[in-house]
Amino acid sequence: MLVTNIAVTSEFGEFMSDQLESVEDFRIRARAWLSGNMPKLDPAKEYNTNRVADREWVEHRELQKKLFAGGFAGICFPKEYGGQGLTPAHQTAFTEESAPYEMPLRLNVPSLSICSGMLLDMGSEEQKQKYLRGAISGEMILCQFLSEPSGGSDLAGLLTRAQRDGDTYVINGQKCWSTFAYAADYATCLVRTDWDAPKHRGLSMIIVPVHDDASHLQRVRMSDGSDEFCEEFFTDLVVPAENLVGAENDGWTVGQRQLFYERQAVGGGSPYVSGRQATRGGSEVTVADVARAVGKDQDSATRELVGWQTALDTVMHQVVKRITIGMTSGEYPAMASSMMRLCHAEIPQNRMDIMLDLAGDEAVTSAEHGDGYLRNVGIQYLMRQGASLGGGSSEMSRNMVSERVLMMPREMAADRDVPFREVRRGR
Amino acid sequence: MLVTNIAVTSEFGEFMSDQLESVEDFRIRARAWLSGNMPKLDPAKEYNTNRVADREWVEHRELQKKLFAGGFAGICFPKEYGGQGLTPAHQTAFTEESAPYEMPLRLNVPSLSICSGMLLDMGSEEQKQKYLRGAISGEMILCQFLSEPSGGSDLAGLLTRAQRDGDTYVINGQKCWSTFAYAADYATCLVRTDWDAPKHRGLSMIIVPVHDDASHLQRVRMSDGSDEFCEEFFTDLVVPAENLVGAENDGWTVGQRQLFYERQAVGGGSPYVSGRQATRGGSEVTVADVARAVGKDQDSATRELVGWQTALDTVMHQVVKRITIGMTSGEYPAMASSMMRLCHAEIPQNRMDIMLDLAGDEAVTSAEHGDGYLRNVGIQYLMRQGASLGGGSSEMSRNMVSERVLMMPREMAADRDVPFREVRRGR
Amino acid sequence: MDLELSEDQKLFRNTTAKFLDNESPIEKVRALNKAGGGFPAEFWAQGAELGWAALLVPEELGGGSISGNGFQDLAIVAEEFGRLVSPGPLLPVNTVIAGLVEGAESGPDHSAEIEGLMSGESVATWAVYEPKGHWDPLNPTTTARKEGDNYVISGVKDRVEIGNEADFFFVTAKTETGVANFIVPSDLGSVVIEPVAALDFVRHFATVRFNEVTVPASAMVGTQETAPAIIERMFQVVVALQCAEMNGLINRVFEFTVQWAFDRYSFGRPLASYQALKHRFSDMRTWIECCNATADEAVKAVNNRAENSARLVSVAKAYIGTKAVQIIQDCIQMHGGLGVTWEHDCHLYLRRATTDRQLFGTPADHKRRIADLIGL
Amino acid sequence: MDLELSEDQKLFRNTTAKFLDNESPIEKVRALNKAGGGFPAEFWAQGAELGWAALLVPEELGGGSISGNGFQDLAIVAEEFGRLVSPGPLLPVNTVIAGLVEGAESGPDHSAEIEGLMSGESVATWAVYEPKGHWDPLNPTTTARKEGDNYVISGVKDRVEIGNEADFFFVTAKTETGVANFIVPSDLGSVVIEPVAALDFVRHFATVRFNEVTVPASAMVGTQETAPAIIERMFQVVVALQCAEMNGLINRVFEFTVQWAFDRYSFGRPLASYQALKHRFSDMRTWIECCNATADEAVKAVNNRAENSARLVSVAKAYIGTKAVQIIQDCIQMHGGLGVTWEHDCHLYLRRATTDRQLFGTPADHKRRIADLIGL
Repeated sequence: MLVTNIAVTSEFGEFMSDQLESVEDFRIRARAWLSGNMPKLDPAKEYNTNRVADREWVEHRELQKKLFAGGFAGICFPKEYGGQGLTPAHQTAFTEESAPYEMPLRLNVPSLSICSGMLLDMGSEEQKQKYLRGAISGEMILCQFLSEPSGGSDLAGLLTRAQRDGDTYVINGQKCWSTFAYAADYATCLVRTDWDAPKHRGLSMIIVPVHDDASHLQRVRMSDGSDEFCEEFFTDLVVPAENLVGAENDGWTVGQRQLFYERQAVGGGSPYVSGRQATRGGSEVTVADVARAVGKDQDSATRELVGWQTALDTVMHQVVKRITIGMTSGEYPAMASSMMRLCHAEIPQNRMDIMLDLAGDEAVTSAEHGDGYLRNVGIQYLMRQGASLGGGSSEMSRNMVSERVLMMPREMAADRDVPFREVRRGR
Repeated sequence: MLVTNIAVTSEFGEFMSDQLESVEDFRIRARAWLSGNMPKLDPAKEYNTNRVADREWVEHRELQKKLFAGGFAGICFPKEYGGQGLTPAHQTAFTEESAPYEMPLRLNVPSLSICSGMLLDMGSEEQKQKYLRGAISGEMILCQFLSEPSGGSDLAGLLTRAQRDGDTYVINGQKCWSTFAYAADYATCLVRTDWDAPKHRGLSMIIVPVHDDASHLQRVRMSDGSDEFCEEFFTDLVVPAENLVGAENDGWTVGQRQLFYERQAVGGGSPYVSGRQATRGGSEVTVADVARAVGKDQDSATRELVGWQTALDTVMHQVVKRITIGMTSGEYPAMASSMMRLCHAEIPQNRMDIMLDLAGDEAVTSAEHGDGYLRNVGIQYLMRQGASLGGGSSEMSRNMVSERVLMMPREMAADRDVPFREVRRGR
Repeated sequence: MDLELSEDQKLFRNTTAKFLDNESPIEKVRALNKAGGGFPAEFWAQGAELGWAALLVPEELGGGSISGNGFQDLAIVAEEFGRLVSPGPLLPVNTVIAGLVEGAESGPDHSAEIEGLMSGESVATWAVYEPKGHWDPLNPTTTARKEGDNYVISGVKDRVEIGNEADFFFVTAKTETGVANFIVPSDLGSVVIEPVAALDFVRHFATVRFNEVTVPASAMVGTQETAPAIIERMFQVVVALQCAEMNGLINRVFEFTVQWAFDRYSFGRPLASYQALKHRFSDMRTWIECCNATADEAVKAVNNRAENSARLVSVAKAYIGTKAVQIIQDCIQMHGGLGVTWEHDCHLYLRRATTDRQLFGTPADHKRRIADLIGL
Repeated sequence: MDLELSEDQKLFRNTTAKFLDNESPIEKVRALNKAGGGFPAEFWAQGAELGWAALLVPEELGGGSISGNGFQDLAIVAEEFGRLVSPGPLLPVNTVIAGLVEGAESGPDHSAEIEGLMSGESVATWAVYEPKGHWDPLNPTTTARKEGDNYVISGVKDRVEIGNEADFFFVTAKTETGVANFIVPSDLGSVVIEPVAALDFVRHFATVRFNEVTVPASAMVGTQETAPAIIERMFQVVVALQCAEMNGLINRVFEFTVQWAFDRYSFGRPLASYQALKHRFSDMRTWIECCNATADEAVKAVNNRAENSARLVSVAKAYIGTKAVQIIQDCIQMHGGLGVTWEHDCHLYLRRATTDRQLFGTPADHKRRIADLIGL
């Protein structure tokens, strides 16, 4: 069922194509507009690194407003919410044409591809007019409040509570791992509204303001020093009841939809992503670069390692393409995306391991001649597990593949069909 | 509790050492006797391969009889059952002195170290006089009938049944994976005597003749062509009730004791093993040999692989030594031997993988120049998993380490405390 | 398995699978092994009728494929061969055909040989490996000495598949000025064939000695100038076919192992309910998806003579060669002791996978080739 | 952890552990990092009082150990350092002492330097690595030119631990006829020290430039003839200490990760009840047993100057260097997102383990050394 949406979107493209601008016409129009309106990428400028994040969040709001004014924002979103009502083929063409330009890439995930995607499917008309249009127009940035410190892989075991009080909900609790929440305006927040129901049946999704006197947000510093994640503490945060998305206690359904868009975005198959990351400002080092930098590139052991990682990187692209085809055609279940997820962990981790091996002593101290990037190998290695933790752990993905692709028996869950307040929680 | 036996044996050695022949005196006496009585190893003769198994089974019975006649059989077994009543230190000295000679090595496992060890602890006086003395004197070879085709890792789920009929048991069923059963005279056979009890509580251990009109034995051919394993089919095999070892329906206790001796023997710590395998007749090829044979020994990638396997082989010896010390001192639980088991699988398997990589095309066809041993790399690779299957799978060992060493919660067993006849068995 | 097969190709796959299932089920493969291995001539003749040796042959010589993508169709056959560890000279015959076709424009006419192979009347194989030689086809020690209008070929080739059955050999040899390929009939007195032992359950190999074998200049395939391109084409063809075959092997082994995990109970529960095993099945499933993806891309690249075909073929061989045997070994582990017995089919698959993995470049060799190809 | 420690050694371990627990708990290490890293002079002085720099010093110079196995005792300290990622120049100071002691018989008297180090009054470090140089101490580019009774030292050393704090450097340099080691005070104007960034949470490194530094001939340690043996001894000492330290790291990380697995519930069950995780814990536990075993054997071999000590040290470094970071990364995985935060201690352990792994030979370097040592 979850796959349907993509299929419908592309069928829609075919069905309606007579009435739509052709992709080629659109491409030509986009090319002209881009060249007249968007700033060109500057080889001397740094993009998409932690260092420039704060600057980019400001710039990208403005860029999104430009796109919106020019009629190129939200290409696959319906016109009634500020989008362009076009097809993924148009989006692909626009992304291709936008390659030489700065684009509001930071708004792609989670604001447009995950939160807006979910709201389009599950939000009320009023919510769509306010938040979806807000996100598309660049007036607003959305983020997700899902994970909690107690939860880990067990999202539905969350403890943040919302109490109905007249026309409002009063929210208390704590969220974490909210990517770039500090730069967002509103969050889709999954909370518990019924403690007597089994865990999946007592949840609700509520839109909350990110910055509020009753909530405290702080950035979480990671082991490599980066801080794109945030955690939030709510103390009697009051939001209007109309911010409820879907029905009360049906939040798991809404959350599943949001997770679907997250997997799609992470897997590279979202129709709501516009523009493509071209460069990270010189910080993307390949294993071959490291091999050359340490002067080992003619060593046979090194050449095998570089050849192997090159093969793995190629295979990763190939398998993402294949699984996307399988899911789009309906031959594969939606959970086949968990296989992409596993590759997206295993293969980059293998790359980090090889880089560490090749970089040798230069991965742990700056050498006199170095420009510092070899030490980045060591710093990056600290976050090696990020690839198998972010967006659900690899262990959960393995459960998914075995249970939803191979249809093996499900793991025993001690909290199934138990009133949530009776579930054991450990220390 | 299981550890106690070794500790007692060595304390016994210390306590009684005044009354025993000193190890050095014994060593000198043994040296003289060996030189006068046992055949010297012949570099031109092949030992311990499949090809020479049938010949060796005959020869080794005779060699054991010689040891017995000379007063050097069953060094750590009590004198009343034909042993020498000496200590592990004496056994070690004898093994060292016997290095240049042919020894009845095939009788070490399972006959002396596993079956006889168990009988010493669990057998009746009559059984010890007959079977233990028989094994020590070289008159008799013992083996184990434990595993069944339906069972795999689930030994206690066995289906072979014994029905009490007056002074006899009538046995029906099938056993498999009986190592070298074809060369044995009697087997310790674990059977089910109560189908209404939960699985561990309905078992009994019974000594059965290996060759009998009511049983059919056949050798099992393995994927590499070897056939040391056997399988047996019993159709109303009748044995005297006095062949029951321990109490009826207490066979699991007896079997555990036997498994303890098996782990000890496999781990290299059995006091009942006499003599040490010196050579396999030239068939033991190292990774360095393969590297040289294919002319890659100066290649840096190859040198890393050879260095790594050399390290792993060294580590294997080191860890076996360490765990043995830990178990002997009582610091480690008996199940710590499962860690040895895991190393004994992982490290040889790594060796096979490296050999395959190094041997290249010569692992799969005979090259013109080859003496055939490089193709043995391919043949051995077919049995790669033997190392993580024989004597209990690595998966069971991992359960053991997590549950008995790290004391983590036990796996859910759907057959726990259920009358055995109600347990689900699959297809 | 390519997820984007045309209807024609799906039909072709089904026909091939059904034919193999009928004519060469595993029991027949076992019987063949007992009888000494090799392949039944009848079986190959029927296969040739189904077009197994026609897919790389141009239409003007009577070849071709319905889909118009002959190499993709051939890979389908190779994959089905893997699923049933089929006997038969699918790889050597088609590799030779690829070489003959590649040389047709620049060199002497060999359309008779092509037609013979296509019809199944004859079989041939590439004699390229040399004793103690690693994969280095541009530097053979076998020589071709020009004498008048003839060439005299001397040297030893080994690891020659169907060396014992081949009607002719496609011999890569060193000339005074470079390297060249020749057609050499197997029934000459100066050609000595010695069968050797092999790991595969049915595939045969031989050492072949060329003792001053005289062949006419018209025996050359292509020219010395085009020889390296011919060799590269043949190499890509045979390696991509190995990859497709290995994919067939692992997909089939994985299928019956998953089934086993559902059917086999231990401690009153199916194996498939144990999380440690489930996770390994998940990893295997994912790796198989990767194998399928990369084999498809390699096959497409060879089919389309894509600019990056050399790299994609080596990526596929490095990856699948690494994973295929790992997956089969872990599937054996899932079967317990049964998996390492002669009676169980696992070892038939492992023998074939190991053979494919080791010949025409091990994964390590292809990793190094990738490093070369990316200009390291 | 050696299972065969004497009672004296067990007491020594407990004393050391208690001292570190009081004087340098993790919170203090974090505070030290915030303050810029390095080590508190006071802390090291107290450690010296406990004998941390006396264990390799012969009795006639006031050193020695209760157990009589000084290097084993030192390894106990290194392991305890690992358990709490302690700061302080344990490795560099003791490596220099090992070198000075090794050279004492053949060369000039350096008992004053040894006594200074032993008492904690001074600290020193081996300046042996060179920019863009891999581990190749017998071929330094830094030179020592004989001028009259003096030597003039010129060159650059980097990755010098406590380069910024050292009172003197133990410099390995090339002479006209070979290689030699020299004591060079750090406060000479011609010695220029540049601190560099490092991965470890508190350990500092520096690049040190020797700009025509003149030292007397009495600054030499040992002779040119004994220099290679001195260097080999120092290398074995520092690598074995790295191994002991890495063992302390992984034993501690494993302990708190197992505890976490018991305490943390997911889906109403503790993590420790999930078979897939249990099996990984089992493998880790087994590898840690292997690490403990091989480190103990390496330490014993260095302690006893066993004939095979070079090989056993490289076996330990190859194995532990490989497994330690694997184990810590998998323990991080067990912690979920928490494990990769700054606030969690995992990264402190990973930083130290990675630093130990990469310096004085990576596992790959030691694998090659093993191949050399077995005569391949």
